[in-house]
Amino acid sequence: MSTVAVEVPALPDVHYLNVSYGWRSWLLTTDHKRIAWLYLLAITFFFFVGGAAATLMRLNLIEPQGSLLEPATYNKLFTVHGLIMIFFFLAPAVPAVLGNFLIPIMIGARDVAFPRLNLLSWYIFMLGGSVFLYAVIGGGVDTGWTFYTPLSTTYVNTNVISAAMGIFISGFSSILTGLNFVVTIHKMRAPGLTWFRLPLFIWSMYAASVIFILAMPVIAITMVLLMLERFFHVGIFDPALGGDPILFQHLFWFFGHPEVYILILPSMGVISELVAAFARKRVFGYSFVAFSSVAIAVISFLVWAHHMFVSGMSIYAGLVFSALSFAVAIPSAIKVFNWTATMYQGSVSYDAPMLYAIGFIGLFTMGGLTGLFLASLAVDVHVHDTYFIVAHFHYIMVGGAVMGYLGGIHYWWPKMTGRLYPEGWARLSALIIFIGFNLTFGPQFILGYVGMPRRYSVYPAEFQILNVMSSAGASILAVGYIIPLIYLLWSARYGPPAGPNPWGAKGLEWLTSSPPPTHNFEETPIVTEEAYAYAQEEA
Amino acid sequence: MTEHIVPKKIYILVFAILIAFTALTTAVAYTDLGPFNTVVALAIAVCKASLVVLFFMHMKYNPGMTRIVLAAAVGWLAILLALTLTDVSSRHWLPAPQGWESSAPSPRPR
Amino acid sequence: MWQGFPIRPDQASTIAAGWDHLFYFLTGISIFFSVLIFSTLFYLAIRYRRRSQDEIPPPTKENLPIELTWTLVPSGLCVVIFLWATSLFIRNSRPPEASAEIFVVGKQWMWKVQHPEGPREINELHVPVNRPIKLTMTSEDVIHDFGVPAFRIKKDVVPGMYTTEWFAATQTGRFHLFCDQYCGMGHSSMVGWIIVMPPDDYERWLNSQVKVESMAAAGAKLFLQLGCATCHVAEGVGLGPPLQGLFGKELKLQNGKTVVADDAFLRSAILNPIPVAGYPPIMPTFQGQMSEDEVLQIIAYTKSLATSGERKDTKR
Amino acid sequence: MSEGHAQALVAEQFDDVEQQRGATSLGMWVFLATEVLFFGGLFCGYTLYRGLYSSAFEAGSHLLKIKFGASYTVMLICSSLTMALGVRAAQLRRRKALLIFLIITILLGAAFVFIKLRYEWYGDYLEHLVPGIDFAPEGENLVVIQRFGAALPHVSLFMFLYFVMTGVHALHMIIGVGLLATLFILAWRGHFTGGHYEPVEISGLYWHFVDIVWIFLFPLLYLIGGRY
Repeated sequence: MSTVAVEVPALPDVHYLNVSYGWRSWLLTTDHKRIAWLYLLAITFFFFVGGAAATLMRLNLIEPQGSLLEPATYNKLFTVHGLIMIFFFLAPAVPAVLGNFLIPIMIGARDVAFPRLNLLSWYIFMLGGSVFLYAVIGGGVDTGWTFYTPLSTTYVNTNVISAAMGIFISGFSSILTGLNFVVTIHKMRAPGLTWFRLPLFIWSMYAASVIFILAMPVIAITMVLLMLERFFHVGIFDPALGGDPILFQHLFWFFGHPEVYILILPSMGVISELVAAFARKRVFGYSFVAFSSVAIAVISFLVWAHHMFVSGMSIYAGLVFSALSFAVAIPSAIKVFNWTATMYQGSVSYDAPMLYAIGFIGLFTMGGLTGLFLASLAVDVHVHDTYFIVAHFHYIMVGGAVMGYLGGIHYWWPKMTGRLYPEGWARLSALIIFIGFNLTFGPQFILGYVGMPRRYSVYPAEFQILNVMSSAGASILAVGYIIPLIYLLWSARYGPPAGPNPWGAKGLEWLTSSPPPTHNFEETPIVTEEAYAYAQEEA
Repeated sequence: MTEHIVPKKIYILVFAILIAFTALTTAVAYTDLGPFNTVVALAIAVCKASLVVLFFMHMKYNPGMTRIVLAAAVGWLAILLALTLTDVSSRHWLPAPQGWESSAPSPRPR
Repeated sequence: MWQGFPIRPDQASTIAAGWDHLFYFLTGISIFFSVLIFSTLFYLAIRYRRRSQDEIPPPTKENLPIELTWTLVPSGLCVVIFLWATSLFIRNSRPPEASAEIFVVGKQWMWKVQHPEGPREINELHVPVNRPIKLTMTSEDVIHDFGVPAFRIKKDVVPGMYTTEWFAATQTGRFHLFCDQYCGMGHSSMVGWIIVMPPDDYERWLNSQVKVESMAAAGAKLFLQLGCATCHVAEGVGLGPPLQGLFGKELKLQNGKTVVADDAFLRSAILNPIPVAGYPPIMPTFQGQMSEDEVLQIIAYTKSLATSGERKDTKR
Repeated sequence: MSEGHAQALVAEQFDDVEQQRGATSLGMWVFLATEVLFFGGLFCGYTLYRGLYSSAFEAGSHLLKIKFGASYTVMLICSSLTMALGVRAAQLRRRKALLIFLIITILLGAAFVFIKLRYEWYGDYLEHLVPGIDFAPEGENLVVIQRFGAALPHVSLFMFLYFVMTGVHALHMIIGVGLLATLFILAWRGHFTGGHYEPVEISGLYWHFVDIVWIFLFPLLYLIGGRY
């Protein structure tokens, strides 16, 4: 396939978007590509709801006395922000949108293994989201996204049960999505597509799916116990009746820490694709990157109690978990080094997705390194539950996961819509997001180091200047997120047709038309080469 | 995967063993084995579960992948239990106190 | 220099300097690797920028030695950090034997402090400089967290159990005390001050407090009021074990287990009675009838009756 | 079986029957892995509290009746046998045998749930043994608790875990009975005995899994504390 588009590309006559019309053709679709769109709409909505909550919080924190919001309102806002961003935006972002759209295409299949189950997952997700929104609108919930007991079970009188129910329900959506992906990747690969010819995006989606399958049920049962305890008050987490509040934290973080890797692993997969495509190189150390995904998936389950070093947990258990937590840093470091090395002797272009990828690698590095502080027992004692933590996980989740998601959306947008977005605007917004992000969360590292606790709606005056900087950065960041919304929407209708392979990239998804036909390929592709075989081209 | 049809005899045999194990585990509950009561009960339960998995659920005749899935499930359950117990079992061990010398640098005014 | 721009917290306890060294080391590593990665990214992106649209770069060559290098070097670094941080942590978690004990009860949304000598404080803690202080903490409702940035200490205050932390202040002055564990609506107002004073000033402050009875004395009074004295009398006479010499002793329980009568055991024995071998299981529960403060007073009283000198209630 | 017939049985995303059968079975196994961890959270809580309050758990176990636990175990093992034979019948395309085995399995499962709710749980309720609703053991139950020197709140924790664990299990049974009833109707109409037996097979896997959970619940809840 030529890398230079000589003739002006045009959209194919029939593709998955125009094969049928009407709301029934969307709401009852079993086409994984259309389901990806359903998720895209839902999570975009949730992203801006969560973002609005964050905006209000940052506005409130401009002044130490926090005169904009009542403390109770502020508490509801950070709870809603956390729960929405984690369960209703980030968890489904890359897996349910890009994963759904791409996994079958990348492995040369007609659809996922269980298309109806896939649609069911979306409905379960929407049900969970609606129940959660009902909890929010009907008075909110103010326990923090962690639902720590006995605060959540006994001492707050907000909508804990319905919020927990929303999380419980949406958890099954994630489980079923993960199940679908695992089976699809195992059983549906095109002829010749061996495991070590798979794109690295598939490897990391596989790893993330494994975490979905093994971690989500634990949060589900924990939410059940939480609801029962709140309803019947039998004392399972209430020390007054012999319960152990730290048990809740164990169960929560057994899910909670792997959840972080659910959020970041898919984005790591995206970055592998982007770096390869825009450096026109096979990813350096393919097998190391592939196995590091699997290693992360496994080790992520062994580190959960580093969230609990000061919780009153046994300090000896702390030693074990600290050691294991350092172990999870290694595979992440391997990924970063390999991505960077991939550019060596490459042909690097500066298209918007690559800007996101470079941003991701740098910011994820910073997020990962600050993770070392938190895995270190002694250091964690001081920075635990301060803004240091807040900054750290936003570097991972926003600097990492969201950057990866946006990079992926830009990269595959021509495939999803068949049209190109305006490149200049895209680069501009990538730059704005990078600058705004660092301004927002960089100062928070210092804030945490000097001791400002998280989840404070008012704070001592000496912390003000850093908070003002952070809020100023947040306003830049907000602009950076709104610009893509506008130009992507515009381009979906008015952008110039992209042609099957606008980037000159390798991978099965670029062999089919843009947008692809309903069954992805006119005939089942047969794979004869490894992934990212750029150098062999036209050789 | 080729379908494998298990002879009826094997099913009946497994069933008989399961029933025998149930009787055994109930009998053990009435016998004083000290701390081994729980161990024996759990060992019997594991045997029964293995029989069900191997024969009723056809694990014996299945491809490797399902075994890996099963191993993962059991392994992760073990992780959850074992690592939680590292905390609970050692939570009340207190660190030994250390000596204290007032190496007092004279208090500096701030 | 940068007035009003906080760049580092006060270094006001014995462990703060050691903590800061490790923190600076980690910060150095983080900056080094961040700069390394960013500059490599930028360098490679510019050096190998795409010069023509149909440029085909040479194939990627795998390089095992490089892979192993950047696997093993970070691993080694992690081991170093782990060992350093862990030994520091262990050292920091061991309260000196000579610590003065002060009791803290967290409650939505205030800190209640009681000195063994009797004085009580709310959201303030007066301590003498250069003296190790051990805090024994519990909560009356939800999980709180007693954190003092200037001392680099922090520990959750959990209902239903006692957690401890210790510090020895090295500077006099006023230092922030924060609740670091989200505890409900008033979380951000659950702040207070640690007031570190020269020993003489501290003594003066202690004496200036309205003369109150010591915790042990208050405990002794409660012991009579609540009727504990009916059963917990001298050995062999009463229906319950006597308190004399009880603290720190090994007890045999009716279910055959042996426990040490420490703070945690005494607390649960009062709130959820645990039958001790040789005594009838008739003690009623005091759950809901005593506040955490009162439980602590009874414990202080029990400690004051510990016969052996090895674990005497530490006075200054 | 003709070639055309085989094609109709394969959903369009699959290439052939074999791929479809493998995917379906793997999917169910993966789902069961999820289920293991779902129950795992409860087992984790059980282990922790049993370690903390062993005598209360032993006392609590004496409040349950072994005759119920043992007969459930037997019922479930029987139903697992009939389920396995049902799958076999589907494999061998014996419609009548499949229907018979399915109905026996359904009846055993339904009997389990019925006895559990109507006799065991209702009996517990009458004895004031339901935490959160009415927990005030009296008479012989109270004597047992005192004999073990157990604190009432801790016994209540045991009873709570008992109700949640067996309750979640019973919920799975109810779902399973519903699943099998659907299969029965479809089998009546002649499905599953034409080579397309995957639904029967994976429902069987689910049913056996629920049986396994009970195999562990029985000794852990009913048989601790020594009856000697």
